[in-house]
Amino acid sequence: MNGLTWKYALHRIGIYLLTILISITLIFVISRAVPGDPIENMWRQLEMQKGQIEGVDLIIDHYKELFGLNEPIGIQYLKYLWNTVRFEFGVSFVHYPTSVSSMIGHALPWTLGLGLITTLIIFIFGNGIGAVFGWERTPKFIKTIIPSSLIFTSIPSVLAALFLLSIFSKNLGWFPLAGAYNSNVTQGWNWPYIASVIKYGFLPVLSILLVNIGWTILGMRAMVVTIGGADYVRLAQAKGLKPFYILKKYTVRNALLPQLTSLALSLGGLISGQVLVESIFSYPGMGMLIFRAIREQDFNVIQATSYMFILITATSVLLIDLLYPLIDPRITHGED
Amino acid sequence: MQKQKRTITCLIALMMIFAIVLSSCNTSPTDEVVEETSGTSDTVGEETADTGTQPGNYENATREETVYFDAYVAHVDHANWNPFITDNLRDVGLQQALIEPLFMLNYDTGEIDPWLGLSMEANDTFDVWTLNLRPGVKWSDGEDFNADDVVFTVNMFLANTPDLGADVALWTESVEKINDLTVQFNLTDSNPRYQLDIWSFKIWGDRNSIVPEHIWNEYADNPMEFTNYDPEQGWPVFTGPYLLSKFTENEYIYVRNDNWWGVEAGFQDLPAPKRLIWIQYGTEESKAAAMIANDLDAMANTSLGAFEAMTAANSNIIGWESELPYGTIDPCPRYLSINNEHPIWSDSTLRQAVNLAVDREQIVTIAYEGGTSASISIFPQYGSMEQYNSALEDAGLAASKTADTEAAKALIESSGWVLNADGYYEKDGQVLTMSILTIEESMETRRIGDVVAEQLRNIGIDAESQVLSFGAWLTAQSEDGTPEDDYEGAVSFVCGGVNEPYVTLNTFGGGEDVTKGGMERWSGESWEAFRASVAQLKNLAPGDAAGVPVVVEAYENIIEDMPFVTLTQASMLTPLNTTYWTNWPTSENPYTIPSTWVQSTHLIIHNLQPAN
Amino acid sequence: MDQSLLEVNDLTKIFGEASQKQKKQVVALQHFNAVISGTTPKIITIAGESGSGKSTLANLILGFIKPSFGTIMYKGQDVSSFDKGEMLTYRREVQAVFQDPYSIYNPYYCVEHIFDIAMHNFKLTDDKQKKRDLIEDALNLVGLKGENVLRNYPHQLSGGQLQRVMIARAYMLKPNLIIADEPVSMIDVSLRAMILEIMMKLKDEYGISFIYITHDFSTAYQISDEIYLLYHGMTVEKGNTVKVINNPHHLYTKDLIASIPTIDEKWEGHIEVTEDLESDRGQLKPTPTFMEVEPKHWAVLS
Amino acid sequence: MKKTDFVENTGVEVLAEDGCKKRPPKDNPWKNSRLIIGTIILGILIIIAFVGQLFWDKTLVNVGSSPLNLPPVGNEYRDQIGNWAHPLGTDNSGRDILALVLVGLPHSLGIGFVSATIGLTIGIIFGFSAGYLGGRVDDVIRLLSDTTMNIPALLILIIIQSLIPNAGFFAMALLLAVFAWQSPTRVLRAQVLSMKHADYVKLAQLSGSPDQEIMFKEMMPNLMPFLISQLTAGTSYSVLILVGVEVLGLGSQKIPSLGITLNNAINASAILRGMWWWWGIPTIILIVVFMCLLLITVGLDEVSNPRLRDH
Repeated sequence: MNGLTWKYALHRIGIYLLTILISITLIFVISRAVPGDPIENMWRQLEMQKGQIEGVDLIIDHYKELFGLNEPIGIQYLKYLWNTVRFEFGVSFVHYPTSVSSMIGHALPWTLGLGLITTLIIFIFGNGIGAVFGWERTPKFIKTIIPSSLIFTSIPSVLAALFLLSIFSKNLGWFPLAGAYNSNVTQGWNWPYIASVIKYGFLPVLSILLVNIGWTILGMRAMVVTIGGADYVRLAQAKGLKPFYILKKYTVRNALLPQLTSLALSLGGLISGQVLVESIFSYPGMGMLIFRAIREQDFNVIQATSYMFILITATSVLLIDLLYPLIDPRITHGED
Repeated sequence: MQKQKRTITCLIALMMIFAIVLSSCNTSPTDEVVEETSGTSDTVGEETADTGTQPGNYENATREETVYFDAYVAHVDHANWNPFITDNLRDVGLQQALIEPLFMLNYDTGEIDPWLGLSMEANDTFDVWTLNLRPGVKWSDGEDFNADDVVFTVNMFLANTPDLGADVALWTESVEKINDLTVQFNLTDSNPRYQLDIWSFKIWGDRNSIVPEHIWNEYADNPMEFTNYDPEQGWPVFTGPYLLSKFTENEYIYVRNDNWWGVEAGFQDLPAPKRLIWIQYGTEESKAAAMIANDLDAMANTSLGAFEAMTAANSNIIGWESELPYGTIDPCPRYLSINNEHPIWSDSTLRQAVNLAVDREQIVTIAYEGGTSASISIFPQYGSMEQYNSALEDAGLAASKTADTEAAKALIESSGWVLNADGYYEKDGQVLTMSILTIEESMETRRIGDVVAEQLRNIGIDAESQVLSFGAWLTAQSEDGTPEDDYEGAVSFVCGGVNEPYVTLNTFGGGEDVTKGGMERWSGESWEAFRASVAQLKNLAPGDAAGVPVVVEAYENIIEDMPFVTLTQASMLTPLNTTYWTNWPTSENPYTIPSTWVQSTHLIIHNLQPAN
Repeated sequence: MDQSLLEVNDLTKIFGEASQKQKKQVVALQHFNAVISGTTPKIITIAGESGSGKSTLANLILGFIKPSFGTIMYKGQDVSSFDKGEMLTYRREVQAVFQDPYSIYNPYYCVEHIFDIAMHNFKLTDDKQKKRDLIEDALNLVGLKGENVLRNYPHQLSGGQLQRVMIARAYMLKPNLIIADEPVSMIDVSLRAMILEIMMKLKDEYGISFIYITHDFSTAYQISDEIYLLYHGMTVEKGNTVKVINNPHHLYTKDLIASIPTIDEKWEGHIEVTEDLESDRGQLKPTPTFMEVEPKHWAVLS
Repeated sequence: MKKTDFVENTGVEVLAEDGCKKRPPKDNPWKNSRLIIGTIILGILIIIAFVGQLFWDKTLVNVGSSPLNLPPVGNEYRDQIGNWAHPLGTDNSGRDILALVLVGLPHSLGIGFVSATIGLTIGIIFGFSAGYLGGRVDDVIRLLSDTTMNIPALLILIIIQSLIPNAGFFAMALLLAVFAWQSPTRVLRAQVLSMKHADYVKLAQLSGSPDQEIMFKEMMPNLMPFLISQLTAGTSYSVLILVGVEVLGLGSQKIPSLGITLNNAINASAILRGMWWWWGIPTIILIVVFMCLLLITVGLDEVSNPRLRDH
């Protein structure tokens, strides 16, 4: 009835901004909740691995000063907020003087590439298979086969990645063991490079895919089944439309929107789930970055990478919420 | 709706393109050089001609001419070749192929062998040191390496401490050039270990590398900002026999510099490998698969099980030893740290009991599956440490390999503890517990912790192992909380002494103005006596025979108070592949340690011979 | 003085944001006025085509939605000013019977549940035997026996039975007013007469007034005392049922009464009216002026 | 009559309180083959685990309690032949795999179940409040779930692990519940929104029922099968997260569980070493458990939603 109204949009954007503010505040608090001082930990660890460093106390004090860790926590927080809104992430504690922005700049494209391809495939195939699974006219034997495709969903992504690695790379030798592209090719728009990116990315994509697609299949199945009984679908059936046409035009079309929302909501999880797969395939993405940063208490990196995840998830949810009333006129946001 | 689906598809496609464009923006300039080689093959080196490569152009060296090393640390910034930044690229070739040290410690003999430096002598009071440089050393761009570079570098350290050269600045008052090949260091205080600790490869690498003045002088005021990387100018410039060729996110490739100074100076011949690659694989499984497929020549530390699987699959893979424990010794022995201030564990009788309850042989058998040896002391059992360890054995201070549970129980009971119904000791309603902290990142400490906890439970101590991340493990042992809240025990390790016990002992002795020693917070009479011995040792040159009785005396105090319990030697199992390269260091040919991430790899590279 | 039971003044409901610049609002009911006497029970019919505002009126009186303006006075007190206790009394005394007897029952519980919750919330009695008697008494009134219906699941009973149970429930609460929202439209023709008879009986013997919402003039003619004809939320004609139906005055009413095809089916048709009337749809208009076309029969001038 | 058919199939009979007439057993939707098969296999697994604990020496989960690297019975690995003393073999620290599985399975499943229950309870409270009350309450709940979904789970897990290092059974379940409530909240909110305008809700309002009674006495019983399917789905989700966390080495090492065993196997390169029983057996058990929970979930969906049933 109402479509997208200004009031609704402002309300949603308000919630969006509030979500981000609370999330980044929580990140700030949580990352400092780990016992111990990051600089101290880092240098003690270096000392234990690489031998005693004389004058290490001086170094630790120097870096604490340099990174502003000696300031009161309130000041640190305000500075953090101000810097975050300006996308100023500072330098990494551990990889000083490398700037956090450049670290993210190197890693984000790989993760986005990996994440977007898997998301796309999961969305297309997961919903396709889910629709077939939920459709009442699908032959029973197909419905029996589909659940077996969910076997990978039941094991941790690490294990799935290790299996695939061990079968396809180690035993069959079809795919490389690690990396993102062949060092022999030149980066840029040339076929050998693209082919090598695809070849190196295949197994990581497959691992994430197999582990995550099950949830989409199950979600779509439930949607198709629910919508399949809705009045307008019954009406379409009464009109004598072909069942497959109904599935395509009525059921799946209407099920896709809620599925899109679930996808947006799970985006953050999908990306952070990539973390371990990336580390197993030694893929140079954000996963490695965030995993190590959390372990090393590299606050600036944790905050910046989390901020990226928060922005991606929250923004996609916001966009879908805003697009929803435009796409689906049945959804209204009036007061009634 | 259809339209919208298409829009989404387009959007995603656009973002993918965006991602690829972004990733290609990171193209390093060197890539253009190899454009013509970008074949479709994925196997490195396959496309090169059979005739071998032309001198000076080894980018396309064949597999037979290339050594593949395991890059065991994943780095973040691949374009920063500054050797002084915290997360530097030293372990992926920077210090093995490019940077040469002034001196190298030999683990077997305990000698300090010369490299860029010829010798370094101190005066009688160890506060003035004179460095003599090797004549004929040249930087890779042809400039001479001389005293000016040394003086420049040391002054840069002094001006920029503690960002870099903190230890240099701590000990060095000033530096003077005597002549082109002689430099004199005036120290702040007497230090018999100045050469060893500051100017030699000891454990990992020479943290304080000399850099070329003619390149770094522009950055003398802000050396941390300098990335030391510009392929057009041939940077990074160091003295090593290799030049940086290129790198990707997980590979670092170096080619041989046929104009290396060492040949002309008569120091050494050119090393045989024409190309060196440090390559990073994700997991131990991947590395092992690469080893088996002969795609990797040397692997960093591995587990015994993986090693056995590798040797079973590929008979060309060897270790330091040809039988158990296969590996060599890591410089950081493992021990059980006990909180000496803990309300219960402050009782040294109980600590003595733990020492008796621990079956070191069983730890080796179960936690290591036989892949290491039980410690007889807190020191690493290198050849250079032999005189100290045998002195301890002679004095009856060596740790026993097996447990004496009866004696351990008797000791606990002598302290007033009684076994309760659950089979654990109890006193004043309090059960005797020990929570043993282990490090999550270190499977080795976790497995040791499990076995020790089991052994302690066997004698009636309700022990359990507790896994913590390294940071939390460290913090749990720090002295912030009240003693009641503090840790009870931890599987810990101590690195330091390789050729002499001083550094190790000093870990427990503390500095000048502390009142208790180490993480264990050891204090009391025995500790005071121990400290006096350590102070005495400090003023003796490393390896000085006069130190032996002092070490025995110090160790008597340890045994008497048992502030910690020695466990095992840390194992370092480095699989090496003899398919393409031979003459790797082994126990029969111990010219250096087989670790390919430390600076002594220079020795390995110079010793390697092609297999055919 | 004859205090009115329910007095509805200028009741208006506008859906959609009134403050919005875009005119997306829909006026569902406007300027509705009616009075139900507190002494003489009556059945008042609210009639009109689908979307004419009948159900909005029912929902407003039952308190499911709030009026945009206008007031509902119950026993001389504004309903919107009721506190919790007064609201509970109002809830008890103004009951409802709905169109769809199948969906009004919670499928999870057996039929007895609807008596139980009312009994519990309105604190009729705590005594078990008394409870049973009250229910049995109410069921007997509608010609049912407790043992036949109470322990059944809703789907095990017929629509007629369910609707009678609903009426029994309403009766049990001894209300002053029952809003009957198309109570017979989904019930077999054979059972309709019975339901209507019960309604008459309740009015005559127990003094319960009804607001009977329907599109069916024949039943309205049969049982109701007064009728209000709604068109697009507006009252266009009102008065004595017999007079209005026999002598419709308003253009729309005429069409409506003339075009009803059958009384069996829910009427889905649409009355063709003049362009003039149609363009007014959903717009808020000034309070209409009624003309008394004959005694107890008013119509809006058109 | 169509409507009646629909209602007759809702399958609430079994859940109803005493006193209502029972429907003939013939059309009982709870006799769902997927539901029954899933429940039986899962039941058998749990019974085996519990009964097995009585007959098998539980102390064999301790380090060094058995010979090292022993293969399952009848197999040979590095000159060692598996025997009946350790039918499923041992790992590289001398832990008996059978004992690990017997102790680990109920442990992992139990944590998953408890955390799913906590998550579902929160989901019920939040979902009903958000859906039924709407307005500000809805906004606040939405804000809360969006925020917690935004923060990388890994970060929270690592931090909590370092704060409570040896999290016991309930601490672990509570920790996992942090990730287990958002989905039920969202789903229930949608269900409640669609149910809010049901006629029987109106009737309850007319009968003077307060909001909480309408939510929990009128609406919730009708969502029962749906809630149980949420619970089983939540359990499998929580078990997966738990195993994932443990495989990372972040779980509590105190009690042996399937995830810890897998973590040990991965860390010791069990795949490379060819010790298939070490990683394979826990993996197969995880897959079977997951499949059973999936069957139960799908079966319950069919119970609560008659359209899902095969025609």
